[in-house]
Amino acid sequence: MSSSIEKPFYFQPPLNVLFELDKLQKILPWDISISFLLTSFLNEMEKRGEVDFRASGMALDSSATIYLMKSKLLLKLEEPPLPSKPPPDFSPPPLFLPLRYELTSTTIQHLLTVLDEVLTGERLFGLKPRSEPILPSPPDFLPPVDLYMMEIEEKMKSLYRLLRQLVSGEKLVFFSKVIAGLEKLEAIKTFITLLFLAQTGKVALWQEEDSSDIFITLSEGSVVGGDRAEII
Amino acid sequence: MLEEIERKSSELLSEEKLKRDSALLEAALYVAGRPLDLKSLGSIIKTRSKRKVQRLVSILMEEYKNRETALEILELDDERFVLQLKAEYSPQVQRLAIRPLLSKGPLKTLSYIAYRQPVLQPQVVDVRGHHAYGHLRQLESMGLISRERVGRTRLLRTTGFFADYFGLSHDLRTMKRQLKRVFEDFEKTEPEKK
Amino acid sequence: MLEEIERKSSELLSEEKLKRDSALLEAALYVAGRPLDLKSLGSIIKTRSKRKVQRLVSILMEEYKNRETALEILELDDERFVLQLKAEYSPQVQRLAIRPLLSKGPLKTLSYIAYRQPVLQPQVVDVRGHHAYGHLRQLESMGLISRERVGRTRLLRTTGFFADYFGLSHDLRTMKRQLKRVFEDFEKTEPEKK
Repeated sequence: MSSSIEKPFYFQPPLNVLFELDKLQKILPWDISISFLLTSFLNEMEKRGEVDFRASGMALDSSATIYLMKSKLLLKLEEPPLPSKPPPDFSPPPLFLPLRYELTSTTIQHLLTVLDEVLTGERLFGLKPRSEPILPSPPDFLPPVDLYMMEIEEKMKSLYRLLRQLVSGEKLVFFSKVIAGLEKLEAIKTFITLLFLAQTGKVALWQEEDSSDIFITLSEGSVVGGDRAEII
Repeated sequence: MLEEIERKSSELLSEEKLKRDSALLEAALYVAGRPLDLKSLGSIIKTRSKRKVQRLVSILMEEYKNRETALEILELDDERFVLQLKAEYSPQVQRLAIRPLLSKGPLKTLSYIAYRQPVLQPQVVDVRGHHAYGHLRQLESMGLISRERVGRTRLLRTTGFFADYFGLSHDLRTMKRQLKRVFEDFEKTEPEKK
Repeated sequence: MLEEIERKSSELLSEEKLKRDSALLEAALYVAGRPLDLKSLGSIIKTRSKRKVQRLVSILMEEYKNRETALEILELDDERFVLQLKAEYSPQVQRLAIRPLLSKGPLKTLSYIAYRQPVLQPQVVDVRGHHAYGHLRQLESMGLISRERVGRTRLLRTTGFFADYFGLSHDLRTMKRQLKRVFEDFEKTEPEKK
């Protein structure tokens, strides 16, 4: 057993696992039976009649390390297994689209019915049709931008005040209520100011497909930007 | 002598009627642009006799075959008939069709819905990718699929119009069987495309 | 003898080609469902010879006439040809047309463009809302409107196909007058809608 004088018996396999820590890194902890190693180590010492406390301490320390490694692996095993991704579903080839002429049911009457609705909408928003389809050339005199912006801001403030009054507990205001009794031109100006308010996020506008009125809600924490004024 | 004339004139009359009925059926198939069953065809020529309709359409089909034209009348599985362009002419003229035709992507999404229906929207997007949202809108606007709200998502199915358009059965199980056959045929003809 | 065979075979070949070209023209007219001019028809059979197209279509027209069917090919004033249902058959089969050309949203956008054309894109979006961008793409791909670049925006008009579909004049001023007239008549007959 102790063929080598230099090396004590516990440096022989399999006990050497407990004393050469670098070996430990190369072995799977599951392959090590701690109780077997320790029992063999104790038996060997008993047989030899010599008790080496330093070696016993090292064996104890190594056993604890191996035990810790096993525990860690166990914990890892307890983690829920990763769901194995199911194989992608069968994706069939595209269908062949046969070409067929088909008489459609849309007639000029349908076109006119919806045209009536669209023109009503055009009137409601006060969007005068631009008679010239080409972009208008800039006028000789443009009002100073600052002045114009100041004016708009004043208008926005007063419209916002009015909207707050009109809301009074309710959640939304109808645009028709805002422009009730106003001249056409004033109504158009109010609508444009309303769009500016919507653009700064102070109000939100929307409209139902089947209604000609615009609903306005006031947003307290105004958000600037965002596409909130969507007119259908 | 008089009898002979009467017989002849009634024969002529019935031949005239036959020709007109046959033309009416052709008109119906042309206008509909989808498969029509014997009942619908019968209602056009004001008869309830399926046999009569069947006979007339068969004559019409034969006539189209003999003419060797770009068009064909096909009989589908369930006694339905459709007038359409022969597939071989499709590539050269499809750009002239009024409706924007579906490209390969939306057609594949449609195939998947047809095959798996009723199917939840997220499953379709999972398999077909995020482009599928656009496909679904397009397919819905063309009346080929319906999207029913179920909780926070949507349940997708193909429509009756879809079945008609592609000449498939309205019965879901039969349709799926038919589709399976179509897909298998496709794989046979385009094995490299798998 | 050999020469004879060669001549025959080349004759057969050219006859084959003629038949195929004729079928292609029929396919084009069938799929388009609207009048096509000689140029468009020529592009289908890959020829620039208007005479050749004219000759082929004439043969096709004759063939349709002889068949005495529900369909006819007509030549319009401006050298355009259309394959269509004979008017006499229309009332009996009209009810089979169940699909609209467009859903309501895009149709609204189209009607507005027709009425205000030529009109700038921003104006259309102003009136019709942001969904209009999608409508415009659809209308353009269906060949119902054209979008011409003008500076940083686009000028919109309806196309000849639009005029053909709704039976309106190709001349813009005439068309607008027609639209206005029909529209006024229409408003008179549906006063409750106002």
